[in-house]
Amino acid sequence: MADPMKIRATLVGDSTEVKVLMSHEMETGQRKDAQGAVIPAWFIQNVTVTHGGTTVLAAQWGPAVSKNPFLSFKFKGGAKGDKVTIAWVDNRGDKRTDEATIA
Amino acid sequence: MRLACFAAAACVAFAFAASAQNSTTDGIAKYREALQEGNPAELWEARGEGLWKEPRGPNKVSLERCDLGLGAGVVKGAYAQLPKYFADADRVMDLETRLVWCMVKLQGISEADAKKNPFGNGNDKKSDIEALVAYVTSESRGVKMNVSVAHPKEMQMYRVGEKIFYFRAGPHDFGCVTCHGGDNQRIRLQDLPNLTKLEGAQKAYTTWPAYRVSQGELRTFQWRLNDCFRQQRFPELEFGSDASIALTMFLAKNANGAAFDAPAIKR
Amino acid sequence: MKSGSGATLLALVAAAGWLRPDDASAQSWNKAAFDTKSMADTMKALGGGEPVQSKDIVFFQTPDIAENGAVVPVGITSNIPKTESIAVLIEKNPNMLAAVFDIPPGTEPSLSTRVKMGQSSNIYALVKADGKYYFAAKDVKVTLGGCGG
Amino acid sequence: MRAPMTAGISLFSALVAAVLVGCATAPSDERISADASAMIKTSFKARGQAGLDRLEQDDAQRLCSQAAGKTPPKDVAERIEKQNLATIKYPADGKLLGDWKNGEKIAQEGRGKQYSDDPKGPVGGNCYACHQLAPQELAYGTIGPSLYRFGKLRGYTVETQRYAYGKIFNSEAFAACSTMPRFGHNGILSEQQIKDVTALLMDPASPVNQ
Repeated sequence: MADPMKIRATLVGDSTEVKVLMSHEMETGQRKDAQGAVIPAWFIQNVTVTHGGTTVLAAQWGPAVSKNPFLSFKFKGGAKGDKVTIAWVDNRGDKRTDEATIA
Repeated sequence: MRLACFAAAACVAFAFAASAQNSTTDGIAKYREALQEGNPAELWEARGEGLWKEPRGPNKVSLERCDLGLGAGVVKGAYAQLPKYFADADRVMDLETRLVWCMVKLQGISEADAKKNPFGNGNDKKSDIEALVAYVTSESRGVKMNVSVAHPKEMQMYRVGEKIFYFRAGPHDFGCVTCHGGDNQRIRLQDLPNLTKLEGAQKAYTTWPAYRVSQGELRTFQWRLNDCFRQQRFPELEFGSDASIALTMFLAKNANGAAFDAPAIKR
Repeated sequence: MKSGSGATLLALVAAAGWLRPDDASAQSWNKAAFDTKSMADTMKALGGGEPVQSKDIVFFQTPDIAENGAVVPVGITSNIPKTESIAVLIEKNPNMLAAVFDIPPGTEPSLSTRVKMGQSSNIYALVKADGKYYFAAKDVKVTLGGCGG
Repeated sequence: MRAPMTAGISLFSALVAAVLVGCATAPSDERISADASAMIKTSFKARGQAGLDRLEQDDAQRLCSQAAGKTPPKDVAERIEKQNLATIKYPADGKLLGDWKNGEKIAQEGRGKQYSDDPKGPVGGNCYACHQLAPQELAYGTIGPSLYRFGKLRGYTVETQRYAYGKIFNSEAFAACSTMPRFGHNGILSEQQIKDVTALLMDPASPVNQ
């Protein structure tokens, strides 16, 4: 199973700044191993960030997003103590959901 | 200078190359700055903290009683005083060798198992040592380097480490000093710290371990030394070997006084 | 930037196919858009209007030079009202499309992430706002590594 | 009053003792060098094409290690230069310049002789790691001097060709303890490769001389 994400959610003025690091290979499917065999593609395809049941960001990713992805954005309406939930699904169907408290 | 250049057409090409060089250096500085916003090393730190606290090995105990030099279980600030002499092992140890020691003595893991994967490679070959090092070193962030050579064995390691730094051999006649003995030098576009001077030693030592974006891995100081020797065309430096600890001792002590600032993020 | 920008615009339009609003809600992934390997392939999938170059799309934290193409920070802000989505495309990657972000109301049309670049290339920020498409481009150079690995 | 005084005295005597012990037991520099050599032998393992024999130093390597990054004493430097000068083999056909285009490839190639390299794979000079050469290549290092316009500045003479070839073949013939590898002497580059790199520096048509 994948390692947990590292999520920071911070109230800045009237916006919540979300910064997240995800543990994922983001393999392109274009590299070869030492024996010359193609290493199959393996990457996160969908990322959904929710706050209070509402989606505040939805992303579709291809394998050109860097290994161990980083994402940062801001949304309005969060309050200290609220939870921000982030979920990803990769092309193998592996999933991971983590949450952080807005500080 | 400028007028002289104006006269010779070829000079213009040279001036262009020089200014392109400057903008290259500036551009790379901005690139490095942009990377600082989020460091995937934090993923290793989190995994390492979990490994530190989890009961593991045949003895089913955590590493929370491991003595890193400041007493059993004290992690905060421990890395800033390593390597050091440990009476229980009667040996000068760096963090990696001390972690192996604790895994063997406390958790009952065999030394071979503890040492078998010091440098991870992707999802299928994650290194516990790298994660533990990320966690322990993160607990020294901001702490001033304070490595002691008061014990004769520490002094011996320091002096031997200095000799190894200057040891030149192999088909290319390389030693550590080849790349790290001068000021303001670069390999290609990579700046090379002068490790024989205070400022260079401090800047270099306090920014390892680091997440290497070129590899997508967190790399420890043991890895840094191992890969330097590979590029020096030496045989492979053994993980936790005396020479690796001696060199670490030499470089860590030379960084004394500077605030530790890692895990970092580097190209 | 000027040379070949006609073809590039067509490619961007082609890629617009993934931005249909119904994609956002479901956990869907637009394989056709991510699979396009060349300008020609992309053009075959044509649909939607031609995007307009806009000065209201700004890159931030995006370096002129990347020391390593494996990790290139990209930050994009859209100052176009009613921005619905922001996409990142890398002109010279085997697959141009890197990421698409749907921006619901209340979320600032500004984000940063990191992408891989196989070589020096333009990065395009493609924005859909109020049903129309806009773009901005930034040239990013990727330098060689160090001692030959 | 008494307690601090006692503490002061005992601290003083402890210091004296420490200094005396230190003087009595601090190993000599030669001893530390010997310890370092012994430690190196037990700290590496052979891997790929890099055997443990690579840890054995020749005369120049040993003397230069002793010099610890500085220029060795004049007599030592002269001895090193003389020994190394004697190793230079100039091409039997008398031709010093090869193809600068190949020379450029060799100057760019960083692989070769590392345990991670394929022993059958390319071996380069990696000149750009340390030197500026053709101005088109911006990613050059600065450990060595800029060689931009090497031939143009020095003149396209046979003497300069011989110097360039000889310097690449064995740098220590001209500067004891140079950081530059002895490409010919240590069998890193072949005679043809050295000719090609010499051409990169000395051919008037080479981008280095534009």
